[in-house]
Amino acid sequence: MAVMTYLEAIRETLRQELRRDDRMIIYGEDVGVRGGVFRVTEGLQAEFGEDRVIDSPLAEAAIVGTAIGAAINGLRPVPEIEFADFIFPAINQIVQEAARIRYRSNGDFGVPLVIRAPFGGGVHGALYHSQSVEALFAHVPGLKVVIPGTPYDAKGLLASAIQDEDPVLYFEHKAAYRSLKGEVPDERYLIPIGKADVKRQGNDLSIITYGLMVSYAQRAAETLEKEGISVEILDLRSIRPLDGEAILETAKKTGKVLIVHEDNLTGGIGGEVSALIAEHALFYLDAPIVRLAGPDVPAMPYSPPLEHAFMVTPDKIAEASRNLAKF
Amino acid sequence: MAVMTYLEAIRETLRQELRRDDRMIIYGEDVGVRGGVFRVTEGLQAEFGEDRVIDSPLAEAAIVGTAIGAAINGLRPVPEIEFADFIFPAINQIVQEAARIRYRSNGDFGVPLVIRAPFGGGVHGALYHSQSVEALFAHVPGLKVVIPGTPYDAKGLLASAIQDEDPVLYFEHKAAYRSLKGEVPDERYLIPIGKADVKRQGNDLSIITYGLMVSYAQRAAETLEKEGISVEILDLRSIRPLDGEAILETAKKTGKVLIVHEDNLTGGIGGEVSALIAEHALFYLDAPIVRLAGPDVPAMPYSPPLEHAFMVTPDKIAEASRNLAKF
Amino acid sequence: MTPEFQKDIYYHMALARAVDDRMWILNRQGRAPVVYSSNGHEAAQVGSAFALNRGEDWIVPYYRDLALVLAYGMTPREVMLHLLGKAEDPNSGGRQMPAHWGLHRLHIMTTGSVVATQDIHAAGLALASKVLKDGRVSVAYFGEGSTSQGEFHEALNFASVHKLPVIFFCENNGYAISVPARKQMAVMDVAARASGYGMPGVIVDGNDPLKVYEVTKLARERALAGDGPTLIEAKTYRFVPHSSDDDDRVYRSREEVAEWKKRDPLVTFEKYLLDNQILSSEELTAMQQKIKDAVNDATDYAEKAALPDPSTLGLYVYHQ
Amino acid sequence: MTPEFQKDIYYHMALARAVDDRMWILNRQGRAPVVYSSNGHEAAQVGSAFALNRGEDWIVPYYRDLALVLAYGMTPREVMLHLLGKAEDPNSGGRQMPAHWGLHRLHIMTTGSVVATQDIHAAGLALASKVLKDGRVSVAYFGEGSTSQGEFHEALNFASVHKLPVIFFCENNGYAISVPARKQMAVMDVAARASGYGMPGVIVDGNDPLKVYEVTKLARERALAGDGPTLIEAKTYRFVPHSSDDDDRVYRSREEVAEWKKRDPLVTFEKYLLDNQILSSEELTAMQQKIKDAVNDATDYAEKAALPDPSTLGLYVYHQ
Ligand SMILES: Cc1ncc(C[n+]2csc(CCOP(=O)(O)OP(=O)(O)O)c2C)c(N)n1
Ligand SMILES: Cc1ncc(C[n+]2csc(CCOP(=O)(O)OP(=O)(O)O)c2C)c(N)n1
Ligand SMILES: [Mg+2]
Ligand SMILES: [Mg+2]
Repeated sequence: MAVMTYLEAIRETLRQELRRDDRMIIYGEDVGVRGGVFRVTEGLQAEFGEDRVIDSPLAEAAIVGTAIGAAINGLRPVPEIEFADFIFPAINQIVQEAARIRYRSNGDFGVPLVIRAPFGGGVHGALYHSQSVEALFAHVPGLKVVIPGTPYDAKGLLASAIQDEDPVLYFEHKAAYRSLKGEVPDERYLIPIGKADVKRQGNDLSIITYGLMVSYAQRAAETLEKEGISVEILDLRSIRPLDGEAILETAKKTGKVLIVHEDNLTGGIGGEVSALIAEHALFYLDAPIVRLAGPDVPAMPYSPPLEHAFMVTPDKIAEASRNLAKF
Repeated sequence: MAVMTYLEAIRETLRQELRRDDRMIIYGEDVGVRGGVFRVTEGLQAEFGEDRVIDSPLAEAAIVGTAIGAAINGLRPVPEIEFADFIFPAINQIVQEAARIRYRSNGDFGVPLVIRAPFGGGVHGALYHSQSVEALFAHVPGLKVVIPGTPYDAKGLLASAIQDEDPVLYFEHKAAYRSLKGEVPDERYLIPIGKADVKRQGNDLSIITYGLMVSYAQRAAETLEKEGISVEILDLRSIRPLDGEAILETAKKTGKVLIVHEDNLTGGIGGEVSALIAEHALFYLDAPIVRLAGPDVPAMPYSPPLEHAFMVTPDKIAEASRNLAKF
Repeated sequence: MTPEFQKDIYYHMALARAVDDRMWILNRQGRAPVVYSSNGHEAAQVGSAFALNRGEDWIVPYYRDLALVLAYGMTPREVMLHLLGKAEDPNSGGRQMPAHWGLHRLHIMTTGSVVATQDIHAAGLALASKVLKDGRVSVAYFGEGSTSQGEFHEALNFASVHKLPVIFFCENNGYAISVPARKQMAVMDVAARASGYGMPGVIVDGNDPLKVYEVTKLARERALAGDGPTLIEAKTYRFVPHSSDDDDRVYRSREEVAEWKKRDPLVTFEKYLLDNQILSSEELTAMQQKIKDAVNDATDYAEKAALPDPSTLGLYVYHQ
Repeated sequence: MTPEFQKDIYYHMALARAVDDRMWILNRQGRAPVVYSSNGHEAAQVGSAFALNRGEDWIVPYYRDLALVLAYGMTPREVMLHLLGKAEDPNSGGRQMPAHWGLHRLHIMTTGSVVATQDIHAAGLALASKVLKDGRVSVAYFGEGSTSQGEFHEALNFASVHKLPVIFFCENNGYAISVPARKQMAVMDVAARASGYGMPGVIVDGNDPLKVYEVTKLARERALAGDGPTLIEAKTYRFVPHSSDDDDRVYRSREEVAEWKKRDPLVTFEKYLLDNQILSSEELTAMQQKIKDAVNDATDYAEKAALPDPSTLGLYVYHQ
């Protein structure tokens, strides 16, 4: 058991899985010699060779599309998209092909494939290096969308994603890479995809969230504890499948729900979570269901005052929680 | 004033707008000589020439991307995507470029552009000629998403879209093209984008919907009227912007809300509508907010029993309404 | 090339034409909502299939490729089950529109409707073959219209950089639905693009199955030798509308169609086989009877087969 | 070509280098979080800009194009305001990362980060020019790495089919971040792709501004004559890392960089101008002083300028 950053947990899992299964390959832009622009794949090409850790041409549709073919012909591809913002040229391959292949072939074909991509903001990345793109994929049957919130989860969820028989999008928050640290067991372990995790028990209200916002919610909860407000935090871990049971359970328990994400408010996954509660736990509620999310502008601007104005912060979470607790 | 089909209303509006404004051009696959695979643009190339109604290469990113450039350099492009299912190769241009250009340039540039595309199922189109793709775009700030439910609305909303200074996606339901008929004034008129329309007044419950489902809801409401259930129907007309005020008003009025769309349930726009109500009108509700939508499978299969099992029908709407009314 | 081999090619071309003709009849009778046809493309498709290790090499077809999949081993029954959307349809269990092929058993990759995505899949199948050294070649089939898509370009570039064992096989019939090739590209030949990727671009008479066989065989050998991909352009023509929903009279003259009909690959190949005594007229008659029986059997079988149960709608969204 | 014209080219190359040097200093001092550089590309960018009707023809740059936009008329103040994310930044009001150019006043198309999308925009701007007969040419600038994207292909094909007045200008510096050109494509030259679209592909020494000027001028005339697009490939090198976040020592040798440095376009062009008495050493000194002043002025101005007000976050999502 070692203390690792979120980034190291991902790198060590990739290494462990590459060692475990010869059929696994990694590729993408700059992942080989350069070890990735964030250094997530550093050292892997040296260990596993150019055939298994491949610098690919600058073409996301080709990266994902060849991974589909390779998966069907026996490999376990784990391609990287350099930034989640650049996944758009590959959406056709992801949504129209990877997601639908099992269904359209009536189960005759399957696509075991993990697409890793750094996402999220707060790192001066501006409009095109800060985006949260998860809601687009969470709407698509056939895909799974995993977003870890801690180094421990990063490892167990990535191993599960790689072992999964279906296409999984695995989004890594850039601001979490080096800022989040935690204990990570050396041995391989699996965290089931589709099960949410109560990261903190509480009674007054529930925060339902995922990704970097889990740690932000925890910071807010610590502040609020001192003020006598007891917060429960549910980490969704995957936003498709959503763990409806866990969502309803925490909503019923506290009767007050704050949904938090960095992705833009309108059409974000928060709406889906809210709708599940409003359909299946309405009469347990003591207050309106509140969403705190990135505002409805096209990703976050570069200049610090604007970036800060966009970001969901521990302070903003605490403030929204306070208001809800008071209700 | 003439009785027209939904398809004719669109064609006549395109004709009227082409006559009105020399800067408007139409292009896409098969829109010229062939008049479009659904014949929506029939006769337009003959009237306006090959410079203004253009058969383009088979490349959706190029169709939308050149339209962006052309819009910025002074034209008013109204490209067609042959089927909404084939919009995916153009998503990069729509989401990353068209939607963000005004914002990223701090208002220095704008993209007046209307993208038309037939969508929806029930016409033996199977997985790739039946999709509802609107939720993907409704999540994106900078875009507008318009979906008419009647021939009258088709005309007024299309004229507004063409006059709009921002990128608008205008989705036309394939099954509505020839099945929906109605009175359409000859003269030009504008229906504001972002205002929902109460298509039917009622007291017992509200159906909130859009597109083909408006007429299906109307059929259900007629059945229910005979059973003594009074249904209000709110036609959203555009799903981005959403008319929050109208949504809350009808929810508060009847206290029971059924949201209906053909698009897949999870992550569909119904979640957003439900969340708005759950946040801003919770205590007016007499029943859980119910959603009736396409099931979470990748678009609808070809074979009639499967297609039928997927489709939201007037019967299914009536059934869901009955249950809600009873609550 | 043995006489048996040539007769087998002819048999599959004729079988495809007969199945296709039957599909149109079923369509006109209202028993099949939509038909996509290989009518006119048989030489290109069957000739290339016969150059492959059928059932082992991967083919990644498109909706035009009825003759191809028949030559690859799909049975007329399987085709008809697919046409009629029956539960037993091995391509999709009735889920996809007709002509959306896919059969793992025969290494026919599953395909959707979005043109050119399959070009990249073929490169990906070949990437795995390169890593796993499984000795397979992959072949993507596509129309000339689809080469305007970005994914066509990405596939060729990726395959060539990595010297993958893959063949890109273009069936150039001069039209993308109504759009003629001159509005699709500013060059005469799709093959002209190959040099920009550092691969050979080969133009072949797509109405001559033996010529198509030869160039495909060479491309396959090249792929297996580790020399990378080849772009083959088979010049051909479709004799019927794009699909049963199309009306081709709007965009091409009857004279043009008639002109190409003179070079109907089925007629010319049949004549060649008879003239050269590779095939006797008795053999031909027997073959025609066999085909007729197969088509009838397939139609009857498929018409009697059950439609999918609506309760299966939710199956196979994920692995189960 | 007049001496004044040549001196003006040199001035803008030297200005770009000086602005660029300053940006790196600000970065190292922690005053500018990120820098994208045109260092090494000045001849290609300035030479091509001077062949255009500057401010009237459309240019569609990418993040590498500092020298280009300066040559096109953007002021050093405007560049520095952009670098530091200030409210007055005319490119984006501080919204975009540095080097994301766009200025309607000068017909510099706004650009995002997604490579190759701009190639299609240039074709679209040119489509409007063709319809409106406005006499403008559009030029897309891009790196060789980005030519692997499908949208590059779609742009060239569309532009060529419609014979649009557009130029595709590739700045080939041999790397896409860490990925060398040989892993990007299986041909030596991007220009090899042009023939596949039926357009000329021109290779030019990207470190020689006058040669770049000549080929761009010809391409522009061709475009205006209605003969369609040209693909120009300027061979060049970047002397610095991809951005201030990059470390190029991992993927290219110091010897390779030193070898290219011998052909630094700024040094060689300066020598040419002095050797040929086009520029006197007094003029050079005066010019250098002018540049120094301009860079100091721009830095001071931009550093004092206000940051955007957070309340403006929601502006310009839609027309207002
Ligand atoms: C991305 C995409 N856009 C549009 C379509 C609609 N469409 C189906 S076939 C076709 C024409 C294809 O022509 P070509 O590639 O030449 O093949 P052919 O049918 O002539 O064999 C079009 C436009 C599609 N299937 N996919
Ligand atoms: C679609 C997309 N994918 C990935 C990136 C990340 N990225 C930024 S620049 C770059 C390399 C571009 O190389 P090249 O086109 O040769 O231009 P250069 O920087 O060498 O001038 C990459 C991969 C991006 N901006 N867009
Ligand atoms: Mg064709
Ligand atoms: Mg480069």
